[in-house]
Amino acid sequence: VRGLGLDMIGVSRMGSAIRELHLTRQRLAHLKVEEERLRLARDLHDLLGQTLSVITLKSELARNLITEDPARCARELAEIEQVGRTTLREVRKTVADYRQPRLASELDGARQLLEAAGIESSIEAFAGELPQSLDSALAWTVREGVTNVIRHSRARHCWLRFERNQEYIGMEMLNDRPETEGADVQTISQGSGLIGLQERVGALGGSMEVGSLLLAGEPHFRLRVEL
Amino acid sequence: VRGLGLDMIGVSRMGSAIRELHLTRQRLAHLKVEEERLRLARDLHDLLGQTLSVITLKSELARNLITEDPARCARELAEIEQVGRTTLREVRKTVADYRQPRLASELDGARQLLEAAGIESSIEAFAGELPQSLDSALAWTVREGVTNVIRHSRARHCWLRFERNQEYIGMEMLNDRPETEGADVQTISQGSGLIGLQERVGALGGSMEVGSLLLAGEPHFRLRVEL
Amino acid sequence: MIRVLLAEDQAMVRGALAALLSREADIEVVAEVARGDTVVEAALTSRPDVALLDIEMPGGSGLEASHALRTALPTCRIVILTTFGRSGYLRRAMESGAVGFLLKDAPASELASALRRVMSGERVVDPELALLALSEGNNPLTHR
Ligand SMILES: Nc1ncnc2c1ncn2[C@@H]1O[C@H](COP(=O)(O)OP(=O)(O)OP(=O)(O)O)[C@@H](O)[C@H]1O
Ligand SMILES: Nc1ncnc2c1ncn2[C@@H]1O[C@H](COP(=O)(O)OP(=O)(O)OP(=O)(O)O)[C@@H](O)[C@H]1O
Ligand SMILES: [Mg+2]
Ligand SMILES: [Mg+2]
Ligand SMILES: [Mg+2]
Repeated sequence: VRGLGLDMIGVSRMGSAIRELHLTRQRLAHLKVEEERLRLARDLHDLLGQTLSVITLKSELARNLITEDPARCARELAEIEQVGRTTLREVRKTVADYRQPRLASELDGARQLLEAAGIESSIEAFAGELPQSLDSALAWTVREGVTNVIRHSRARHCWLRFERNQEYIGMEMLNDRPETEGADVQTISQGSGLIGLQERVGALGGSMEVGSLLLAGEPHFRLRVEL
Repeated sequence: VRGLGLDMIGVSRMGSAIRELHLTRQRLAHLKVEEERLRLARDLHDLLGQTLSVITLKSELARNLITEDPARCARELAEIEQVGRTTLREVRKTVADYRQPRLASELDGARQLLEAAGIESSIEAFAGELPQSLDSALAWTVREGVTNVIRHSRARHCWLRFERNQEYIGMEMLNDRPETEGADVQTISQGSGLIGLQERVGALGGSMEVGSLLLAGEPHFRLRVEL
Repeated sequence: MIRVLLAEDQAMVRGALAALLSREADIEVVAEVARGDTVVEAALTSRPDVALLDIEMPGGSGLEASHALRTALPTCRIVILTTFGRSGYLRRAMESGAVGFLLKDAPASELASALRRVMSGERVVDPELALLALSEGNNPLTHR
């Protein structure tokens, strides 16, 4: 009987406490949804709002300058164009960054992308498991590396291979026909891609090496990461 | 000492139940947030993409027309300006729309919430599209109704069903074991929940009926809305 | 002269693209359509060298149009133009026979040079766009 009493009191207390809690949690959940909605709405609203207001103002201005000051009209128009393109590019980048990259799927992606671009590829599969942090650092490397190959070379072929031993995992990407020649990471880096990668790799205690080299007398571009 | 023991057992049980609950609620909140984010992100993303590509292309074109065909250049610029303005308005509207609750996601939420509260539920899905105003009025009804069930009853079961014909859409929520008995909306209303709902529903030309009733000899609580 | 067919449902985009491309000395826009299901017919009449196809259009997507066009007019090269690549688009575009996958908002000079490269037998893919349009189910704007 004593046990029963105990239970009943416990249960009944629990009952009301839990129900109260439910309510609190429910409100919180709703709040969170509202908050997120608002935050995101605000961000996008701000981005779009700013961009579109700039564009609207500038186009009105440019319209008044057509005959009066054609040179300035052209400058305003060039700026509108740039604002539009940059914003689009930022949105694309945000969406791409939001994806959690996985080495295996990035390797698949790389194969497809290079094929679509008409570049022959020899891409090794990576056998074995990696800690999440290494896996995604390598995945980022593949993503950035392949984008660069397509963007900055007229490559006919792209190679990707791994090297694994007790001390480190190495990954090397190589392509022929780079548009930049005889350069190393210090002199070529104008973009943020390789710098960002360098930071990522460095943060994990790894190293990165990048630049042009001659292979069989032909210029090639190589990106190498050790982790 | 006895009291202490009692409490401690109660508290420790409550502890794990509460942790469980937190988890459930967290997941739920997370899911809902994700979904909302996704929907909003997709809509704004598409809107942005369309608008900014029009603007980018047109500004490039207009730049080429300044001296060659100033009249057409002016037309292009007027259109850029207008697209900018219209999109800004649309963005505001889209953002405002997302501040409204949605029936489908409230029904999901209700199911999960009742389950987490240990209340069995039979909740019909609503098939078909509704005008935005009706959709959100019903969503508010679900939200308030479920909060009330958890707060003012020791319900074992909660039913929710729809009725649709040429004249109206009816939604009925029913629960057993109300803590208030034999009351109707006039006498029970101390809170602002049902009054607010009444106003919302009334504003759309609908009606609401709420109160206790006996079913198979057992007291139940029913909330019914017709729109 | 590179003869171009342009399929795009947004009239303002179509108009601007046509005007920009027509300014290039070696490019002529020979047909403009606003729906996916009118692409083949227009192509058979106008005999373009390249079809620039938007993906999302009423009356069938640019990807479907690409499939149909490949059978109806195999000599016509197909380039897909889009703003944001949804998951799976790149793969489907390539399967449908497209040799280009490009941004709608690219500068006209870039678009023109892509057309020239396509005409000389190359494939042209915008890498940033392609990244978004690659594998199925790995895009934040898609449900998993
Ligand atoms: N595979 C490659 N072949 C030839 N040159 C390359 C290659 N990868 C990089 N480069 C050169 O290195 C530079 C820096 O690359 P990085 O990725 O940092 O910037 P980006 O690609 O120009 O811009 P971002 O990555 O920020 O969009 C490039 O601009 C290019 O000149
Ligand atoms: N499902 C229900 N079961 C039993 N009683 C209910 C139920 N729903 C409402 N009631 C009774 O009706 C009263 C009024 O409900 P109402 O939602 O208007 O206010 P509230 O829930 O007390 O406070 P508020 O909603 O403003 O936070 C409640 O206090 C309760 O007595
Ligand atoms: Mg780069
Ligand atoms: Mg209430
Ligand atoms: Mg379209």
